Amino acid sequence: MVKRHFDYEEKYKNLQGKFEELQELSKNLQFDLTNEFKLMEKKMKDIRDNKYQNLTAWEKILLSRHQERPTVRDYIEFIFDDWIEMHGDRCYGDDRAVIGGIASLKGIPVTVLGHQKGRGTNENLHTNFGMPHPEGYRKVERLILQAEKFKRPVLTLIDTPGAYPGVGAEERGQAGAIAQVLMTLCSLKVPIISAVTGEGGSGGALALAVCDRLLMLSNSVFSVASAEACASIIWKDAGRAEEMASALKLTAQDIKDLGIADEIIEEPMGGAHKDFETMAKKLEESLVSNLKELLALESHELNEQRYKRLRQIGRFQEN
Amino acid sequence: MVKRHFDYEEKYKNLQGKFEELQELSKNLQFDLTNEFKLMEKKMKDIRDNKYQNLTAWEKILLSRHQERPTVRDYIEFIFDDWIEMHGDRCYGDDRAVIGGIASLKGIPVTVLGHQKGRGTNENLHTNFGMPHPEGYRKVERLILQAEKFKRPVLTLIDTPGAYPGVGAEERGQAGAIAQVLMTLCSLKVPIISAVTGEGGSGGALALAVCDRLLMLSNSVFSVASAEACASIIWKDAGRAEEMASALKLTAQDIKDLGIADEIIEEPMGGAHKDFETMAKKLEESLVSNLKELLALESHELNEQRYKRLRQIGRFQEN
Amino acid sequence: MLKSAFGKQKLIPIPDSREYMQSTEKDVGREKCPSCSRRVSELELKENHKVCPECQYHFSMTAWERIHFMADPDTFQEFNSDLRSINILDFPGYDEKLESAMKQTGLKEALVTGQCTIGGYPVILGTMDSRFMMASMGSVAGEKVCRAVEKAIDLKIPLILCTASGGARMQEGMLSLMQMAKTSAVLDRFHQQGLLYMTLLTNPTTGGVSASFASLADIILAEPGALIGFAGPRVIKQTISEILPADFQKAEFMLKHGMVDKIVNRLVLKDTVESLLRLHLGGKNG
Amino acid sequence: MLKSAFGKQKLIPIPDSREYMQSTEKDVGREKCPSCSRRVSELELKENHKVCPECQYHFSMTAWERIHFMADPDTFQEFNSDLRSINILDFPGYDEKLESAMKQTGLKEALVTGQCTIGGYPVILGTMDSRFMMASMGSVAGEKVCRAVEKAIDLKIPLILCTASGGARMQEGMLSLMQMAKTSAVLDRFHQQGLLYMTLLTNPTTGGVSASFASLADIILAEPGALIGFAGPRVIKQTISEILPADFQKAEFMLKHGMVDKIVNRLVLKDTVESLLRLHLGGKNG
Ligand SMILES: [Zn+2]
Ligand SMILES: [Zn+2]
Repeated sequence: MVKRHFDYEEKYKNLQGKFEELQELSKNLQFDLTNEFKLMEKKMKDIRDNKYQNLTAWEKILLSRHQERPTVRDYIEFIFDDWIEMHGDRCYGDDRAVIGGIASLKGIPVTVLGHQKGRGTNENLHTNFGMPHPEGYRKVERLILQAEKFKRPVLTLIDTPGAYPGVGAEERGQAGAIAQVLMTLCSLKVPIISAVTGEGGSGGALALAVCDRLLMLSNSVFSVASAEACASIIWKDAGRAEEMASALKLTAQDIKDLGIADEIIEEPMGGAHKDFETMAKKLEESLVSNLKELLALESHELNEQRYKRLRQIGRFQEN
Repeated sequence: MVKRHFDYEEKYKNLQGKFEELQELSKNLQFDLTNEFKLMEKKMKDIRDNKYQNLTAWEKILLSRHQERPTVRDYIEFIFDDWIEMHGDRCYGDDRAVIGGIASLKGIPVTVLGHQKGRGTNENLHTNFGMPHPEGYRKVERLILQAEKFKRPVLTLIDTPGAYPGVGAEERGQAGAIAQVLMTLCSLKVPIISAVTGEGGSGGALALAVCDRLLMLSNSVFSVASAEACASIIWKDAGRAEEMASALKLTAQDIKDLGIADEIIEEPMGGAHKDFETMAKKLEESLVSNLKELLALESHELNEQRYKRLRQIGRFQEN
Repeated sequence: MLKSAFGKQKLIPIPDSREYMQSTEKDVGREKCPSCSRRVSELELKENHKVCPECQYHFSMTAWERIHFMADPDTFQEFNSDLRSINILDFPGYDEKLESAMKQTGLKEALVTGQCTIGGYPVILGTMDSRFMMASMGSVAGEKVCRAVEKAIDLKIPLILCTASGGARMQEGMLSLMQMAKTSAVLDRFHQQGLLYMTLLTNPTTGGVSASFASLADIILAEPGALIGFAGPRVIKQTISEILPADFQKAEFMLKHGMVDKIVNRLVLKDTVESLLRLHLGGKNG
Repeated sequence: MLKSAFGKQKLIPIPDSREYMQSTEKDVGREKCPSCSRRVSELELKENHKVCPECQYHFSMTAWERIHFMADPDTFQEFNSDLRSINILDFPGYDEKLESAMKQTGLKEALVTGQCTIGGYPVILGTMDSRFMMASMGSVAGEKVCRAVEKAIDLKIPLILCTASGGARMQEGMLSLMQMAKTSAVLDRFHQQGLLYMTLLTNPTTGGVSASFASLADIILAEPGALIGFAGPRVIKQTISEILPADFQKAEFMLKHGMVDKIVNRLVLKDTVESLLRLHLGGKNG
């Protein structure tokens, strides 16, 4: 059975609880074990540090989906000033799995877009677990074209299991809506920075990740399809998802090694949710410094660079 | 009670039937009334001709809605070569109340669009009586942008009671869809010729009538809203529709006098359906000659001319 | 959201100008809120920008009330105040209707346009007054929209139109329908300049106005509860003889269906508009 | 419509080239029509362009069958036939799968691209072969699409891609997903040149291919009955556990929902494509 939940922290907490009980008890009995406890504490911390520096791909998937993980709206509200959310695709609906609007980043007006997962069942029903319908992508399309009109950089935050696979989504043209956003992002004359803050799932994530700089939080993942789906399709065995997770090369480090991600933003010990403020500040810093670099370029240079960046992706043999 | 059906032809046919019976009878009884009959026949024709040259606005409305009146598809299939119909708005659906596609007019590739009414109940249910939903206007939007990409002139044929007033139409943004088409037509860099072949009803008709040349068949009408609706709203009495029809100035001649229509194409005696081929050929000739004139202009001249044409519409007092 | 936005709210002083007094002549007495039935004193209403203190129902504002509410004090300069409708079609009763509308409202037409600053930012502002023949759009409204747009292009400043309309002015026949095309044509040129256009859809925005300039903005705001749509609900009920959804064609319905960027409570409207201007124009007064 | 179009139909001669023979090696025997269950002889099928004479079911064409069907005889010149996938991620079993697909199909990849004429008009033509690992898109398919697009830009001629795909090639991980962005990027440049791009969606066109280059054409044609969509029907059934509409994700369903310009019976396909080329390029061979 595949582990569905990242429970290392719970186990660690149990261990530490016991350790504290032991300390308490020894104090009461007036056993002076101060030095031993110090050594033990250090060792425990080392082991934990080591664990977090060596998470498996599957563990990172679980962390990236952790229910306490900050959502895109959390980051937006922390990082940006004057955030004004905009709604609707002007055509069919307002998709709450994708949020977008205008805001200011250190005084620079930007258009911000991102997948919105919820916390808890109610919120997740509201946001459809961050899985957009076509109207979500059409909202993105509308807002990025508007960003271009007003020469505003586009920042996207990615956190989705993927585009929603449902009858309504197919009826309203999920494929075409994603394709159109991909092409429009390629054409934009303004800087685009994307950051994978959680789960980067398939084409539904990619539709917000065509950019000039791709940042990834260190426990975030980006995958062609979910490890579960790949295991089920290729190996006809969803139970081998953990093994598949490693085979797919979907961790931030893997994606950077493949030349697709540009920068990894280190998460706090235990994951982004353990110290949201530090995490958000680091993300903000990276967005600001990357944006400043990109703003120094002429728009045609920028567009040409993005084109080259995309055009060269892929490995094959020729002869 | 307002007359709902143009029944002049039926009455005339009755009269002529009686006249023929009389002729037959007189022949059988060997009454030689040849000269008298000739005179009577000429008089009858004169009276009929006179009637058709003096139809009231309401009679023209009834003729423009006549169930035998040629539909837009009839004209398209007669006039154009290589007609290939295109479907869909790429977003929600394919509206059968608006048809569009590519065709050749005397060797010139053109994009053709029009409202499609049906003949009879089944066809009318299929085409929703020529009343488009937002997806119809979005199909138009898509096809005119494509026409511009390929530098193809746009020809539109107008025949609709208006945009459909329904829950789905409102949900999917009827107002915005029409507004967007209006603006896109204003922006196009290719020639646009519109012809009202039947009923030009309200904003739903106007959305296909922003053009460089507006042609109107002589019994067609173009109105801000249906005479029935106007009578009901302004006079709280739908029964006064006939009177309202005259007040609204909606006949081809009225529209030309107001400086909105450019050309009236005379219909055959009794209306376009009495001699479809002649009618279609006249429309074709007018389309061809107008198109040739417009193709002689540079695209910026063309666009500037269209802008001026629209900008000057309206009458007011200023001092 | 509303709560935190309330926190930032500043009180907007309402100057005692002649036009404003004219438009709120019933300053004594109480009005019954159509939503919660509470009887609100005129003074209370005025102080709360015509929002019911009980249920947040947004009463209609007249064109000048809206201007005094939106514009920085004493900055509004009206354009084309002398433009007047003529009865070009000799339409029975039109002259009388115009006259009575003018008398009732003190306006010459259903649309007032001009230049002002909002939060220090120079803008072109237009407001519509539904008391004037249901703010139907005829030649004058169309022409005033176009001139306002052209002024915004000239000055390279944002355009804000607060809409309310029952549709086209039937008494002007096709001339009124064509105003939809005419206003769309100038807005096409406006957008080509990369300038900002915002609309605020207020109750009701329907027909030819909703199907032209009201829908062609970069940012479409709406007041809570405003009726927004193309066809009027009465016409639709006649056509389909079905029961309409409870919130049908309300601003909230339109937001859900993707047609509106944001519903803004009037009590935070000026703040929101100022933020949007700042985000599009850079630092204050810049 | 079909009837009148049939009238114009010309027979398309199928040359006996080596590749073509290879791809139809089971020339003897009969195939059972999956739609009407009739057993159709291979010869009959071949003569009818693999359309069931009984019920018009469109059997899949291989990449080369499609090329021989679409291209004017002896005009097709293949591009980049030496491009081959590598197992960059060391993905377990990928090498073996590639090898067996190559053996089964005689192809090096699921996509064949090249230049030819159709009705005398020079075009770039690409066809996909679902026998090759479900025609999933990896680095090679993405690269071949890009080079084909670039060639069409160079030569300023139309591009026609006949798609069939199960989606992204998972064995290449993110490199395969990124091919969606890469092909979209070159197509953006293509469209900026004002050139004509048509796709023919054949059974099945799903996943990353449908959500990138397949949907980015000026004109989207589809074969009758072809499965077209983003998510596979199996995944959707799992997700929603509802009964799917009868024609769900079929070409006819997609047409009704506005995603496809036209469904074209294979027996009139070449005529239709020629008409479209003529309408975009002017007189024949012009
Ligand atoms: Zn109240
Ligand atoms: Zn069969």
